Amino acid sequence: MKRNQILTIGSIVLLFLFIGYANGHLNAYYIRILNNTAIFLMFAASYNLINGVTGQFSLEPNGFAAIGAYTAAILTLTPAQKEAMFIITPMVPWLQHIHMSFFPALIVAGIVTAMVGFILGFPVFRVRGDYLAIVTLGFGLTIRVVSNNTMSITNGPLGLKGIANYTNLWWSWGFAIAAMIVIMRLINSEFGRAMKAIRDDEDAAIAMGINTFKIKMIAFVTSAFFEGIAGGLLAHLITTISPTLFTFFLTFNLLIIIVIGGLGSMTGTAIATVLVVWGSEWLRIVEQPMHIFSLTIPGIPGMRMVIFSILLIIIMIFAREGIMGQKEFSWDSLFKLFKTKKVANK
Amino acid sequence: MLKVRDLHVYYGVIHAVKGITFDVPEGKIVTLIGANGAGKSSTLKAVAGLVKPKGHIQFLGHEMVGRSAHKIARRGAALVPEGRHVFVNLTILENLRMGGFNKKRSELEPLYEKAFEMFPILKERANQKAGTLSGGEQQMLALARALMSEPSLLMLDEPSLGLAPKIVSEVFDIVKMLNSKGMTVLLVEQNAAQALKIAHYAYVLENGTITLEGNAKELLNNEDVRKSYLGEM
Amino acid sequence: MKKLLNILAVMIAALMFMSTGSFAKEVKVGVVWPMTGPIASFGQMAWKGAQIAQAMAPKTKDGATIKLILLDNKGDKVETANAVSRLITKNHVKAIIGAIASGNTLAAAPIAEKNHIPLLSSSATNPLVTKGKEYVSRVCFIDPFQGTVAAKYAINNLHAKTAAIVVDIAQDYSVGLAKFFVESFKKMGGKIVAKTFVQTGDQDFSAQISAIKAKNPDLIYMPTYYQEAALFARQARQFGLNQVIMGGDGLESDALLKVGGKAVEGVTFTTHYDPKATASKVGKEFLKKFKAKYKVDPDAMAALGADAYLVMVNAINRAGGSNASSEAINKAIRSTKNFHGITGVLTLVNGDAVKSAVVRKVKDGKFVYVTTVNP
Amino acid sequence: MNLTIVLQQLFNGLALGSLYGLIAIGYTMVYGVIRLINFAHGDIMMVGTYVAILSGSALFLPWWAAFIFTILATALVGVLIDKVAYKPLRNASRISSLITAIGVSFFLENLFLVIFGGVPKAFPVPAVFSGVLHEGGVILPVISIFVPLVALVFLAILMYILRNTKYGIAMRALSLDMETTRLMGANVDAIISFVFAIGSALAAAGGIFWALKYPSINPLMGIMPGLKAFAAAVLGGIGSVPGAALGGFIIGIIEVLAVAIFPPLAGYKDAFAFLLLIFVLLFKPTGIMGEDLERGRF
Amino acid sequence: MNTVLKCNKMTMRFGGLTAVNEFSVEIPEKEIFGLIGPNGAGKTTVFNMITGNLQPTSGMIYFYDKPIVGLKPYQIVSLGMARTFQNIRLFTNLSVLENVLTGFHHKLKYNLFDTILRMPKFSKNEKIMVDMAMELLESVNLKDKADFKASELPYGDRRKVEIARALATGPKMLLLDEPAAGMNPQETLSLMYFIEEIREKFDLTVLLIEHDMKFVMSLCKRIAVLDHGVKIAEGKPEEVQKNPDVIRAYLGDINA
Repeated sequence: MKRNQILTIGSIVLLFLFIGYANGHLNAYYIRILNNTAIFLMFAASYNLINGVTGQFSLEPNGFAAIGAYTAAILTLTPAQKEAMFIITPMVPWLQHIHMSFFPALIVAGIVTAMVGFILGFPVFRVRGDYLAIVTLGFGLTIRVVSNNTMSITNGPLGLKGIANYTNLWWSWGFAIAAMIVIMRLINSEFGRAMKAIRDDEDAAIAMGINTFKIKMIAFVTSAFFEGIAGGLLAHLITTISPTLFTFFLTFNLLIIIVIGGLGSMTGTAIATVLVVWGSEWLRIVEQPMHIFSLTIPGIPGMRMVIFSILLIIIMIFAREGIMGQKEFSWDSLFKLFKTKKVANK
Repeated sequence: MLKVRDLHVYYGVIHAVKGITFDVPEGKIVTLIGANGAGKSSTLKAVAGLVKPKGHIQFLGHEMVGRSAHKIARRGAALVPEGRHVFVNLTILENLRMGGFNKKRSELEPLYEKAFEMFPILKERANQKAGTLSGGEQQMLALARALMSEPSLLMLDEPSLGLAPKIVSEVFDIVKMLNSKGMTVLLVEQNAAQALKIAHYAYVLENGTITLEGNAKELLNNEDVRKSYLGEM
Repeated sequence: MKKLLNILAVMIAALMFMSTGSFAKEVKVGVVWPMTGPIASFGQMAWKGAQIAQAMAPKTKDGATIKLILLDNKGDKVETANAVSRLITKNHVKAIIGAIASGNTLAAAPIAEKNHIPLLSSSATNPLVTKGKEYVSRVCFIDPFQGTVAAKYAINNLHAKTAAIVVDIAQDYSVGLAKFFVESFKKMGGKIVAKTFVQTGDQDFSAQISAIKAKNPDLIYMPTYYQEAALFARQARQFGLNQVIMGGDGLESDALLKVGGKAVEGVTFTTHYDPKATASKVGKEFLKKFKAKYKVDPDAMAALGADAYLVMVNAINRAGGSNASSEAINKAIRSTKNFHGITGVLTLVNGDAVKSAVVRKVKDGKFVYVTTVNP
Repeated sequence: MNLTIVLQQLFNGLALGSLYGLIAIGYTMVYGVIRLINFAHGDIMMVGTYVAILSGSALFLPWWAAFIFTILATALVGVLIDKVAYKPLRNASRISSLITAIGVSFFLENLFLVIFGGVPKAFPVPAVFSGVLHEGGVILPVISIFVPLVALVFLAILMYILRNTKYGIAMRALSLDMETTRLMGANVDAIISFVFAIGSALAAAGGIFWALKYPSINPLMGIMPGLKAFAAAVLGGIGSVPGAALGGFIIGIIEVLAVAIFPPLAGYKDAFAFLLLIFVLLFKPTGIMGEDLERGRF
Repeated sequence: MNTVLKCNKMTMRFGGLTAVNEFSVEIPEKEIFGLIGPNGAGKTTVFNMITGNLQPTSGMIYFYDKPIVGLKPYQIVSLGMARTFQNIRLFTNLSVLENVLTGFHHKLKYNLFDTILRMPKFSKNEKIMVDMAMELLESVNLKDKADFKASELPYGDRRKVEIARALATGPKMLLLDEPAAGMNPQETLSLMYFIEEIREKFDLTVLLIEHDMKFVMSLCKRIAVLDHGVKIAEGKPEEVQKNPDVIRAYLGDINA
């Protein structure tokens, strides 16, 4: 027990040492990708909590991300900025004058998103399975429609601009690690066992005295909370947001991540986030002209998405479990691996 | 007609049928009896191709293991499934049409007539949904539906299930009548008394193995059969 | 088939992970435009224009090849930011052209500012794009100007006293332009009698058309993109709504004519460019080459894409050629004066292009030149 | 708001709704037999419109022949998609198939974006379909009269197939009980292929009429109609063919009427279908004409 | 002796079909009561009504004199009623230990904040729960398989885990749906001893559905026989065995 804790704490310390190094030495592009990785890790881990761990297949994270991003951005923008930006319809006065610093704004963003998740949970968890997927998809779409139309709050399609670039590696990784710890602790408790029990067999879970509605709600609201914060981090990384940022594409990307990592495995999600975020950058080479010996092949813009779609289908058909299945990485299994190797060497 | 050799059926970790061997000669009624969960239905499902068994099943001289259900059905082995499984949202006529799925349109008319002759109740309600029929009527429909393909082997899985005694004897009368016209029948029943009365030969299944076999009339009075059902120790 | 083969070849090549090595002297310029996603059509058009322009002026004055590195941003802000960042730090580009939409350009702006790399947008018309920025510029005019031009034309030339507005609620471009038009139109004594909303991708406008018809305005001002406008016009004409439809540069596309057919006859819009009205030598050459390669007339997106490239090359040359620093190039861009581009003569003031607008309309199934309005 | 305008809007809504209905039928049928939300269905409609354009321009077919060719070719595409992407997952969890369907949807959209580009293409409208009739102040574009009629004809043909042909009856049987359908000697895989063929053919027909009514096509055009048609299918009771048609009509009419009566709501139009859906599901989880999930279908 | 479970004229109709008709029964404390009947007689429907998975069309159910009709299944569990399923429904991706731990869910002593902050309360109660679960597993001889995935166990062990999981909820009454289904004679015999043993150890009242007659006859003190949704007999095994109605229901009418 002790050894594993030390190892875990040690690796987190190592990670932050690396971030400290990265901040000073890596170029802006890599820092940006590292920031993206942390934010997508937060999104994907939260999404996996409801989809993979609790087994409730839903399609709403773009909606939650939007709520979080807008809330946080509205809170950190100064009244003067808002006045200059809302050129079509002035902002509602009580939002116009509100102003906060970054950290409380993120927390409020998380809480607001969690509250929306809580209210949404009542109608949503009255249905199961395919209906759940379609209703949550509808929610994601509705949020975007609403943010286009509520000019006096979101500035409509013009979006919010000039958001301060607060998000840096410390913030993004700090929150990502915190989210991972909270989610992992949740999973490794009676609440997490109940979530997995619902995934495996909902009727049997009920027969065990589990209030399945309450447990689904805990998973959903937790997921909404962290997705809201991640949305806020995203807004302060790219500094401008508008409804087009939160389309179903975002959900699709997250879906690919959790499927590749393994539905239900947080460590799998972490590995897959790195693979997908970095991989989609690497795959840009298929969209640029290439020279092989004397042969020039024109790049095909858009090929990346085609490749990702094919990848998703292939994974579902041939490797449904993803990288980790439902298993989690543990130090014990790592040591076991070494031990068996040693034995084999003898 | 049907030769089953060393048949095994597995459902995941459950070994439901543990190497049974039996024969169904042409023109006879053979019955597999036994308590619930003895492996009777699994055996029938294996013969019909609904589950993948291990072992050998020879039907009319051809190996059936590994073939898909619709191909076995086309060969002439019709199964009336347990619980009847009529298509409740289809009309009676449509149910019969499904039964004669591989028949040409021109062949259907005389087959309908034959079915209605044998089961007049179905003719009256030909255009009603099968779901509106009573249990007994549904059993008749399931039988009529199976006969639409003019099978050479008729397999019945628990035809008496959930039916009132009077209806049960009606069903068995029809099976006997069919047999007298030359139909080969493989009957699986929990209701041993009725089954043994019309069958020529019987096998008793217990826990996936055949524990007893013999002439049906002899088994009818055998004390061991009673025991295997009511558990006298 | 050929495309399929290309796709295959690219996939194989991707697997082999071959590098893109070439040792001739070159100046790298990044391009960030949407090649996929909802606004891919604009990016694809602009890229066509830029490629023709590159064929026209492939080298700097000191003989270095201009190498364009195109990254797709899917019309998405995160992708735009990633792409710009990648171009700067991995590809070491000297300058960047992009993006198409104002929102995406704004996402790229802080990165360009921070790294002191000039960012030149072809078609981001929102006034906020360059506001307070040192390294962000554009080759197009801005929406307040376009809105004013449209209102002036509506009142003076079309003699409209009342107007109905159709706004695309999902486009900042549309919402912004509508606002500036309404302001000017009212100031000049006009009256707005109806305001209706549509959304990008909408295809049925029967409800909006009825609402407008009930108010019987003199003019319909529809600052949306061409796809919505073309379908709107078709349905409007079917339902007997025959007033003049006016719009902005978003209407200019071959697809407006093809989709709209007879219904878009008379549709009038303000824009950056008219191929027939270009007297300049570059403009004519561009037109010829573009038509030869793509068999269609270039539209404003293509022309602006080309202008962005040409202004960039011109700036690089003025800054000293292939060895110029990014800062120098930026200074040169922002001091562009009386540059004869494809879309006219342009001068940059605080990063915004000051140049004339063109009014065009559809006549006999073609865009025809109506007039030029100077700033 | 006078009577003429109401009639006009009802008519407009009917035309739009019948298009949704045509597409919704495909969703409902596929769901009925293999319990899969075929996310790619809207994209199959898009594929249909491109096939139609190509068969007109590349194969030089007259428009009616191009339509027939399109419907057949798109049916084949649907069958192919099932064979390649869905069939290997027939025994996997429903979620796996659903994720795959989302993958297929994105694949089709992006493949067509790569091949044809994002610029919308004009869809040639034969002269027959471009006229306009006037009737007591109500304006009736010919195509808008055609669409509901065609939808009804297709619905009638489909109902005939489902009631009176061997394969149609087998489809209904299959949706109730796959195992027993096998026992009847019916090749279940062939029937499922047939369902995909019919569903995709209807999507192609829906696509063609969509494009005739709104003659501008692009690779992403199937997304919104697809989502709304799916909402229509669930609203009408997924698994029920007449329900899908009814759901389509309802969503079409509400979309048009609501915007006509309350113009400021126009921006929220795309959310109507889903809000309505959520509302109905809360009170009748099986949709309007849907029956118990494990019983009636079609 | 106290009555644990009392069903009063419990009826269940599905559409036109009456699955269970006016079923009444009283089960006293610590009894093992068997519910038998041919296939489709309505036994599982009776179970589902008692556990709250189905709401009876009419009739009342009392558990220790408290009416439980209308309560949610998880509420009935917390009153002290636990069940197993006909086809063993374990949480297949959880370990054996975790399966048993879920049984403690409704008595959970720590909340979300204790969980996230890993308060002493959390660790203490987790440890208590694990110890209790291990104790339960020891009593079913599965302690050494605690870390196995449920899906990796042989069939007989799975049934034991399912029963241990039900025991973890701290029941006063245990409902077993065909516990011996799919078992061979040796497994069945050992299961019989096992049920008798846990009844003693945990002071349980047991209601079970079973097909295996030997099993029922030798284990149950009293038996009710259901046929076509109607109770046709009730009494001691040897009485029921000789009841002509029962013989007819099972074997058919020999004299007909």
